Order: sequence, then structure tokens, then C-alpha cells
Amino acid sequence: MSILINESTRLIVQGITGRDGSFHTKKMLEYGTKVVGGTTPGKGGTEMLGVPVFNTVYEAVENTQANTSIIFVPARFAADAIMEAADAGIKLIVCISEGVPTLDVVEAYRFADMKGAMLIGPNCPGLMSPGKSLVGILPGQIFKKGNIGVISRSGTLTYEVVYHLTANGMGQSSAVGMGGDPVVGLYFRELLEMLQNDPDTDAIVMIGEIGGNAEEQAAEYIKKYVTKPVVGFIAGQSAPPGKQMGHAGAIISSGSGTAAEKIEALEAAGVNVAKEPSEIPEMLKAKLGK
Amino acid sequence: MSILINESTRLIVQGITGRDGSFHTKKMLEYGTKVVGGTTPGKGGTEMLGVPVFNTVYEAVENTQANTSIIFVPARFAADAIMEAADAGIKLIVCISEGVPTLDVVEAYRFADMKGAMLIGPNCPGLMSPGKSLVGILPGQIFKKGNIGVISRSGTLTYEVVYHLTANGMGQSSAVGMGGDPVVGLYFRELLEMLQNDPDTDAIVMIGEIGGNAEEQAAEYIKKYVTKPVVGFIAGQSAPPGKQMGHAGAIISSGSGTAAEKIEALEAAGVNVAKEPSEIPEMLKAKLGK
Amino acid sequence: MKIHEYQAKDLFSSYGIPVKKYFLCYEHNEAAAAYDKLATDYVVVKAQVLTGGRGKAGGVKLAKSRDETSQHAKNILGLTIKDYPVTKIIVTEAVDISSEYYMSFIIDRNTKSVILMMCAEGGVDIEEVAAKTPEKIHKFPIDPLVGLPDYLARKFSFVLFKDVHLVNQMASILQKLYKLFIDKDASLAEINPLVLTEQGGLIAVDAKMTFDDNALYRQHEVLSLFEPTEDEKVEAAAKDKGFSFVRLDGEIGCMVNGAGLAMATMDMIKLYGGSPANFLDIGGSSNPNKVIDAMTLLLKDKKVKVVLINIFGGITRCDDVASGLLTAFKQLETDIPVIVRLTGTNEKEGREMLQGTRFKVAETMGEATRMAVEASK
Amino acid sequence: MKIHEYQAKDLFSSYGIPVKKYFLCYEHNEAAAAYDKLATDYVVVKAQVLTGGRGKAGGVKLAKSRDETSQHAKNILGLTIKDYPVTKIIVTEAVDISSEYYMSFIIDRNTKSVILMMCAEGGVDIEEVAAKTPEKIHKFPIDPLVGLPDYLARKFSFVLFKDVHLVNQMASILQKLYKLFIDKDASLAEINPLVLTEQGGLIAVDAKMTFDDNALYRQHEVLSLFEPTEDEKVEAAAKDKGFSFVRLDGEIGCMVNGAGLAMATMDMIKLYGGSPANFLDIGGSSNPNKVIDAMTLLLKDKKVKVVLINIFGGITRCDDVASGLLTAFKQLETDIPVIVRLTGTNEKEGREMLQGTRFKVAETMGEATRMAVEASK
Repeated sequence: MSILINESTRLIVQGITGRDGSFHTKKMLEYGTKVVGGTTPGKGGTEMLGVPVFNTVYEAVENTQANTSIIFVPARFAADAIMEAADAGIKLIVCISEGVPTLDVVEAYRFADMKGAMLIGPNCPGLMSPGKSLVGILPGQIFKKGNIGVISRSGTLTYEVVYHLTANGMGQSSAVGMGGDPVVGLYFRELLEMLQNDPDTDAIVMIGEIGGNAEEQAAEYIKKYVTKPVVGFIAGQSAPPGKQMGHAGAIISSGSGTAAEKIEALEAAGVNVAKEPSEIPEMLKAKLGK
Repeated sequence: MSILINESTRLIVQGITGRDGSFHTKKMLEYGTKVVGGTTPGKGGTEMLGVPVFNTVYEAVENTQANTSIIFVPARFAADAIMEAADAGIKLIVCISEGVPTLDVVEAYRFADMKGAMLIGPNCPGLMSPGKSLVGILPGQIFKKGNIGVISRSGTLTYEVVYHLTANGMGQSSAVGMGGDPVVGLYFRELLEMLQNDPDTDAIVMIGEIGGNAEEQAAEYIKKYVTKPVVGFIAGQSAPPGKQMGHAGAIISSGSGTAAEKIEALEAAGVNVAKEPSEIPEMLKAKLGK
Repeated sequence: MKIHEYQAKDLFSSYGIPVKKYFLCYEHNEAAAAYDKLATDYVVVKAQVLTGGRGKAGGVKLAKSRDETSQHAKNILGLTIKDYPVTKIIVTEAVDISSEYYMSFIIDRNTKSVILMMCAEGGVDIEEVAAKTPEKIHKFPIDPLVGLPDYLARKFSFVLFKDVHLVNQMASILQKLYKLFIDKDASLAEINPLVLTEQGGLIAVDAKMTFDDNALYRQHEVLSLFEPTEDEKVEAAAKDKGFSFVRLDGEIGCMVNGAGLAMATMDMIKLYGGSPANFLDIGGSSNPNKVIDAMTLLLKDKKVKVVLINIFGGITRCDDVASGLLTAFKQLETDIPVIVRLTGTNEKEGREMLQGTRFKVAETMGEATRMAVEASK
Repeated sequence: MKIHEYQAKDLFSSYGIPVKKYFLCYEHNEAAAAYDKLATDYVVVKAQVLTGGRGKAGGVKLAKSRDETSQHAKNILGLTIKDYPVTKIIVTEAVDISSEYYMSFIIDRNTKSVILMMCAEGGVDIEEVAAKTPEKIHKFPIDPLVGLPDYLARKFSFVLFKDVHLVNQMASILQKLYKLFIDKDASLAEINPLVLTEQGGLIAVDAKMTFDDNALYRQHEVLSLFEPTEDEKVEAAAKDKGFSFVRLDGEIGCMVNGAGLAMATMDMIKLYGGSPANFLDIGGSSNPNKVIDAMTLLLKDKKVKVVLINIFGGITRCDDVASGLLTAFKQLETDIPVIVRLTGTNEKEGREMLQGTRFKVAETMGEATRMAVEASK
């Protein structure tokens, strides 16, 4: 098993003929993802890498029975793309686009929720269920099929952690990059619940960073509901307040959202928090009793 | 039984301290309706006719467990009142106000629907389940408890019909005035379904008028699903095209929405259509085999 | 409320919907001058009247010279189309038509929402298309909480066009017209035809809008465009007094409480071989002043030979209604026959009060109508 | 993006939210003249700086004469508040305070929506209230599809007020501020305090707004108010090149791909006893020009003694990254020590290519950091 995506994931790529869209379509096809279609208004009826292109997501869904979409359109069109996907019946929408205005995300998220669709991102690397499906821009070759679930606010830091896991023989059930913006779709709480319920996940790595209080809320959830071992890592311990560290969501405001607060909350919930990414495999092994 | 309202209807009156609101609150209380509260912003904490007044529908619902509301506010505030009621958890909203802008109704109806609330009206006389509950401005004394369901686009024409029914010893299970505007809430199709399913209703009277094609749609529904006898009446047979006959909804546009079309459709569905209201009791008796 | 084509085009322009330049003219010399000012070969002269069917009535003509423009203008300004005398025309640039389409936003009773209607055949009578080949008309309801974002506008535009440039033009027109519709509380906004020109542009060659009367209180700009007919002035004056009034052709004046009952009364007059002079709903209460106002309105129509008052006493009791009628008629100076039918709460008491007075009292609608029809012959 | 109080008040005014008249001044003589023009007894002189805590820093003073106004202006214009020198002030009419409230709209990560925050205690440090007595702060999420219609604005206003006139005033302020927030893509719109005057009116005595940087492309009016600090100018220039850059105090320059990894690199430097000179995320690819631009940026900071390059080769392979680094440094004239840590796809090949060059190559983040910290001592 895995969460969110697997062998029955049927993916369409919104903005498939763009530079990023076509590049990563190729990567996803190579990984084995069932990319069943793509959209670019006006390019309907053509093909891209052997994949049929449609004018609208509606047509794409009708013709391909897609259930998942990934979005590579420019930031100013991203919210519209999310809403089109949700309205067309897509149930999992992954938005890679970076720099989407926050109020656009607020509206698109609400709309997707009303339509019963789940959103991941925007400004995220997407997600991966090793050996089954890649829906995102994550480097497929560093992953290995296994029983560790990874959820993260960051891209390359996720790769770093996954790299250490794989190097230590610890494969992954699913890895989800949730996105670095203040408002994004699925987050720690929902994903922890999914991983807790996933029979193929034995332990969880959660990678947080400064800003907001999602890690604190995750800690509360873990305390109450998560019985599987959890190891954490929080980036930004040395970040100064009031400065945005790359991710629009990574900012310590008015003394809250600090790494120290998050680490304290997680440790109080029984989560081991690593000082550096390379410690994570050992901590997991200890927790799993291996 | 009855439809929509009965002994467990707990009513609040929105605009209870206004002229119409207070007058009809008195009438409804006299009829035995459980009027449990009312609202007028700024009058919270006072009483009107022994009924507690609240500032908002939220407070009213919280304090009275109301499930139904009736709206007597001026037309320009009516849509806002409908949405407040729906948001506060009211499940049946009856809007008496006349002259509400159509786009306001479109929005309020959509919102109420999203919140799982039913709307009757606007521009309607409300509804009545004789002997149980009156939620509207219908004259209680002309009604009699019985087994005829009455649904109508008109007010006084409904009274006229009910008067004849009662005079002929034929009581009513429920009578609903749906409203005379082009866009209103519950309409023939939904109400026919409720009356068909109501064990205490043995026959149905539907009173239509010119404009739109709701009667034609009702006829189709009756043909397929309604097994109880239905007698109809259509007002406006002599109305000229292009002229609005009082009700904003009663207008023959571009040769469609005529009384002749409606009568034809109803008769094709096995509905007896009366030429004048006074014929209705006899037609019902014949259909009921009495 | 209806407005003229040129007024609708002004609204279109202010929302960025493409229309051709026009000149509004009241006489043929102005039209000739407009031809010169437009500095184009072909112009169209169009009657501006608040009714449809202008083309069939000869109210729309192509002209290819100054003289022809002037001649057409003269002819059209002499027309009366469906009772509307043509008092103004527009002279507008003609377009090179590659193809014609139909589109409109309209309030739909069934879906209880605004719907978009589109058809690949434009410039024709859309109701005929709807009746004969309904599958040619595309209908899309608009969710008021969502409106018409890009993706929907694009989806709908792809129904008519394949070329993405036309799709984008069309999507923009859809979004602007929808915004105009909502902003101004319209009940109809129609472009028929929407023309694709030889040059590849979309342009609204005709423009029709009507507005929700109930919303005019908050639409001052729209209200300023109102040009009531004589009938509409009378109806508006009646509305100010709380009446719904429509003038008809017959001899029996009607005064009824409630729109449905008023329609049923008219119907019964026809059924019994008479002819109603009007539709009049005097609303809920029956206080003497209202009755006086209503009778004054009815008696203005000299064709009225008899008045039929049909009142259902519901919330207001029949005895109160009767005493109101008596009070009112004390102040009215008329000897026209008045039939009164009173039913409802306390009907016997009410009818008794009217016995032996100037009123002829009936018990049922049937009886009252028969009496009125007889008196009108 | 932040704006000044007076700029926020101008926006408030244009949306009909009540504020007191003010004069913007750059020197104390102007402030004295402003006192005369306001023609009132009491005025307030307020520093206009893009940071909080002005009151505690002496940046807000009441004055009751021309001279006092001038003196306060002089003092305040000499202040530096949290590194921001005060270069402008406003002189504004003082209000008779009956009571003070707090209100704001802010984007909330947890509910993924805009929320309204209100508190019956205003003019205080709201974060302190939130920490000590969170129950005093009322929070209401706003559904973006519904917005803030009358009934909701009224509901929320009744939380603070009982008198219906105040409720209506408050509801109107809520609706206008929400509209401003949405129209301008704000991330915060705060009134603290919102004052109920002795005369019974509500007025925004302070005004604070910040805006979403991602939306500035469509907010030209807001963007025109931008007054970047020196640091922000450097950061903006870096952003134009596709970098996320934040200047810090230390000696170890960092160049990392990815924001999370860049933060983790800074953290590890501190953990190992060093001090990072910056946060620098160079983004996805590692083409030579990007590396040259990044090094140029880092070397502008004369405190930088060593550079740590931490690259995870994901989509881009490590051997490609290595050849990019070699090409870039051929063109760079610097002999500063550069530690490179390369991990990911084809890492061995990549590291081999860098052996025997000017780069010190490390395998792990730990090793690289230790080397960098050592070199910085």
C-alpha cells in the first residue's frame, strides 16, 4: 500500500506542453507513472511524448478517466487550474507552481474542498510512492520501496533525508512534499492520519521548518492518535525573526513559529527530533527495535 | 402527517418587531404554531407577544432550538435574512417578503441549498398544515384538517380553492403557497414528491398560472411518479403575451408559458384541470371515487 | 425594464465588449451626416424601438451611400413596429461577416440560476431554433458562488470555437457580459448576432438587455434609461399606490385582491362570454382609500361599463371589507353598476351589510361574473 | 511587503473607513505648521517607520501646543527605532477616547482562510493578550466563496457591541476593511486601536497593512508604496536572478539548492560552532552563470572568510553540477576557500571530478560543515 498515489493513479499534466511540464512528464513516464493525458488550451488533439493533449481538463477526464492531476502552469494561472481540475472531477490535485498569490490559494482550496478534491501544494515538489507512482518533480532514483512514510515542508531537504534512508537500506512507502507556502493543501495532520492508517507504513519521518504552528498541531495529533514511531527534523533553528527563509511560509513572526517551540512540542509528544538529517536512519532503527 | 411543518415545527420570526412581522406572529400564535423566538438586530433581550427577541438568528437558534424561520424583513434585506437563517442551521426558511431582486434570490437559494436548508418563497403566503402549524400569512380559519394536499403559485387563489374544499367537507393535509416570483425555492416537482410520499395525503390540488414551464415539468413528473389523484387549475388563460400579471413570474414570453400549453400538458398526464375553482371539490370526489 | 439597442451597446462598451461605432439620429438629415462621419462604404440603419422583430418589419436596412442612408432613415422613421412608432434610429458601420453566433445570459426558473445560452447559428430567431432544433442550443447554468472564472469561460468558448485566439476572445466577452449582467441586475443580456468578421475579430452586432424591476432601486444608471410607454406610465402610477395594473381591451373593470385571483377573474369573464377591461390586483388590505384610488383608475377608461369587485376575505374579514366599500363609495360620484362578490371569513355578515345598497351582491365567482357580463352587454 | 501607517490610512480613507486627518512631515517646522492647520487643541506626533513598537521607543507623543508639536517632531525625527531611522512623521488630530478595541484580518495557515480577529481590549500588544488570555481574542474564519455579507458582519459586530448603531458602524468597517484586504491582496490589515470616541463614533486611530509579495504583479498601486531598506534591495536584486537571499552576521558564506536544505545548512554551521554569513537558496539547477552570480553576491560581504557549497543532486546529476562549478570558477577571480559537498545522483563521479582542484570536497553535510567552521576561525 501507500498513501494518495499508487498503481491505479491515472495522471493528467496541466500545462503539459510547457518547459517544466514536458520535462517532468518525461521523468514521470520513465518512472512508470500512468500519465494518461495532458492539457494546454488550443493544443487539444495533439500529442506530447505519446500522451494525448486536450483543451480542457473536462475533456481530458472524460477521455482518460484520470483521477489525479499535476499542475505546471505559471503562478498567475495556478488557482484557475486547480479549480478546473476540481470541477472536472479530479480527486487529487498536485500544484507544483511557485509564487501563487495566497488569496488565490485560499479560494482554490475552498473550491476544491467543496468539490471533494484533495490539494497538495502549491510550491511543492509533489509526491512519490516508490515503485508505484511518481507525481511530482522528485528525483526517482534516490527512492527505494519500503515501509517509511516521509512528509515534509521542503523539497531538497526531503531528498537529503530520503537519500540517507535509502543509503541505510530503509525504503519508503510514500513521500509527500507538502509545499513551502503559508497556505497549502494537505498538511501534517491529514497526512499523519493517512500514514497511521496505511498498513505498509511502519514508521514516519516528518520534516518541518520555522513558521506557523503546524508542527505543534501535528505533535498534539501524534500524542493522541499516532502509535507508529515518528522521527522529526526542524529546519531553521538559526534563522533570525522577521526574515523569510526562501519559502514564503518559513518566517518567524512575533516570536512564534520558532524551531525551538516546535522541537519542544514534538519531543513532548514522544517524537525524536534529529539534530542533523544523517541521524535519522539510526533513530528510526532504534525506534523500530532493529 | 403533513409535509414540511407539523407539531414539532419550532419557528422563529425574522423581523418580528416590524408591522407585518408582529401582526402575523400574533395570528400564528393564535393558530397554535410554536413560535419560539424572533429576531430584530438591536432588540435582543426584549420580548414581543411573550416571544423572546434576539439580535441574530444564531442566538435565536442556540437559545430556542428553532428549526424553521419565517421572514418579514423589507425586500432589500430578504436575501441576507435567508442566508443568515441557513448559516445558523435553520432547515426550512419561508420568505414572505415581496419585491426581492431576482439575483439576490438566486444567490440566497444557492447558499441555502449548500447549507442543506429548504427555501419557500419569496413573495409567498407561506404554508399551513391544518390543526398542526401555520407558518405564513394564510387565514387559518378557512382551513380544515383532512387529506387533500394543496400546492400553489398564488395566495388568494389558494384561499379561494381551500375555501371551496372546506365548504365541501374536504379538509387539507398541507397547503403550500410557493410564491409568484420567477425564481423561488421549493416548487411543484419537489412538493409533488413530498405529497406523494405523505401517508395522510390522498389527493392533490395544484394551482398554477401562466409563465415559465414548471407546470409542464410537473406534468412529466406526475406521469412518471404520482399515483395519487391530482386536480389542477391554471390562472391566466385570458392574459395577453408580454404583460406581467401582478406576479413577476406570471408573464407569457415569446409565446411560451401560456395557460393552454400547461393545461394540455397536465391533461396529457392524467390531471383533471378545472375551468373554475368551484369545480375542484366535485372533480376530486369523482377521482377519489366518493 | 427594457432598453434600446444603442443603450445596451453603450453598456457593452463600458465593459469592454466590442461593438461598432454608431450615431443616434432623430431625423434623416442627421443620418446622412452620420454616414459621412463614419467614413465607411457600408452602413446599417436600424430602428430603435423597445420591441423585437425589427428586421422583418423593415426596420433594419443596409445602405452604401449618403443618399441611400438618408432614404432608409426617412422610411424607417415613418414606421410603427408592433404599436411602437419609430422615433429614433442608429446609423452604424456594417461589418464583413464571416460567421454569426448567438449568445445570451438569462435567468432560468428551472435551475434557479443565471444560464449561458449559446448557438452556432446567430442572427436568426433563436426561439424558432429552440423549438425546432433544441439540440443546437447549448445551455450552461452559472453557480452564483463561483461565477465565471477563466476555466469555465474557456470551457464554454471551446463549444463554439477551436482556434485558441477566438476562444480567448470569446471567453473575455463571456466574462465581461456576465459581470455586466450581475452588476446591473439584468434579467436578459443577449448578443444576436455575435459576428466573427472576415478580419478574425468577434463583435456584438446587436445588443439586447432587460432588467429586473425589483432591483431598480439600486440601479440608478439603468433606471435613468427608462422610457416608459403611455401604458407603462399608468402601470407605474398604479404601482406607486400599491396596485398591480394592466390595461386590456374589454368593458368589465375588475378589482380583485391577489394576482392569482385577479387572473382567475379575468379568465372567468372570458369563459362566460364577457371581456375584461383590465387586470387589477389591489393587494392585501381593502381600506376605503385604496378602493377610491382603484375606482378612480378604472373609471378613467371610458370603455368600462360595469365594475366587478372580487374580494376574498382572508386575514381581513368580509364585514370589514364591506364597511370599507360602503365608506369608499360614499365619496365616489359614479352611477356605474358595481357587482361585489365577497367570500371568506364572516362572509354572511359582510354580504348582509351590502344588501339594499347600490352594490349588486353575489355569492360565488360564477354568479358575480354572470351578472357582470350581462350588465356589460 | 509593508507600508507606513499613513499609507494604510490613505487606503482606509479610499474605502470609507473613518480615520482622522493627518499631515505628513519631514521636519519639525512642517509639524508646527500642521498643528496650526489642524486647528485643534490636541495633536499626536507619530513616527512613520516600517516596524512595530513605536510607542515604547518614544515615537508617539501627544502635543497640546504649536511649540510642543515642534519639539516632539524634532525629537522623534532624531530617533532610530529597531534599526529604522525616523525620516518622516505624521501630525494628526487627537481623539477623545471612550474605549479602545482591536481588530484585524489576517491570513490563517490552519483554517487556510482569511480570519477576522477582534478583541475588546485595544491599543495594547495583541500578541501579549493572545499569549496570556487567548480567550479574550475572538477569531472568525471567512469563507472566500461567501465573503462578509451583512448578516455575518452584524453577527461579528455584536460580539463587541450591544448598541445597534455601533453594531452597524462596526459592521460597515468590517465589510470595507475585508473588501480592501481582498482587493489589494493583503496579508494583514489591522486597526489597533479602533477607538470609540466620546462622541459615539468609531475611528481607526492606527492602521497597519502588509501585502502578499506573490501578488504584487497585479497590485500596481500597492507596489508604488514600496520603500525597500538596503537589505531588501539586495534581496530583491537576488530574487531577480532567481535566488532567495537573506544577509546574516557570520563569516561562512553558504550556497545551497533548496530552501529547506539551506536552512538546515545554516543550522548545522551554528551547531558546529560557526556562524553563517547568509541564507542563499540558488534554486533547482546549478548552471555556471548562476554559480558565478551567487559567488559575486557572497563575496560582496567582506566578512565572508569561507564559502560552503551544499548541493543535493536530484533531477540535476552531481557530475553535471561538478562540471558547472569548474566552469564557473574558471571565470571567478577569488582565492577564498571553497568547501563543496555534493550528494545525490552520480555523486561519486561528481566528487571525483572535483578532486585535485581548488575545491575542498566533502562527502557529508557534517564533514563539510566541520571543514567550513574550521576554515572560518
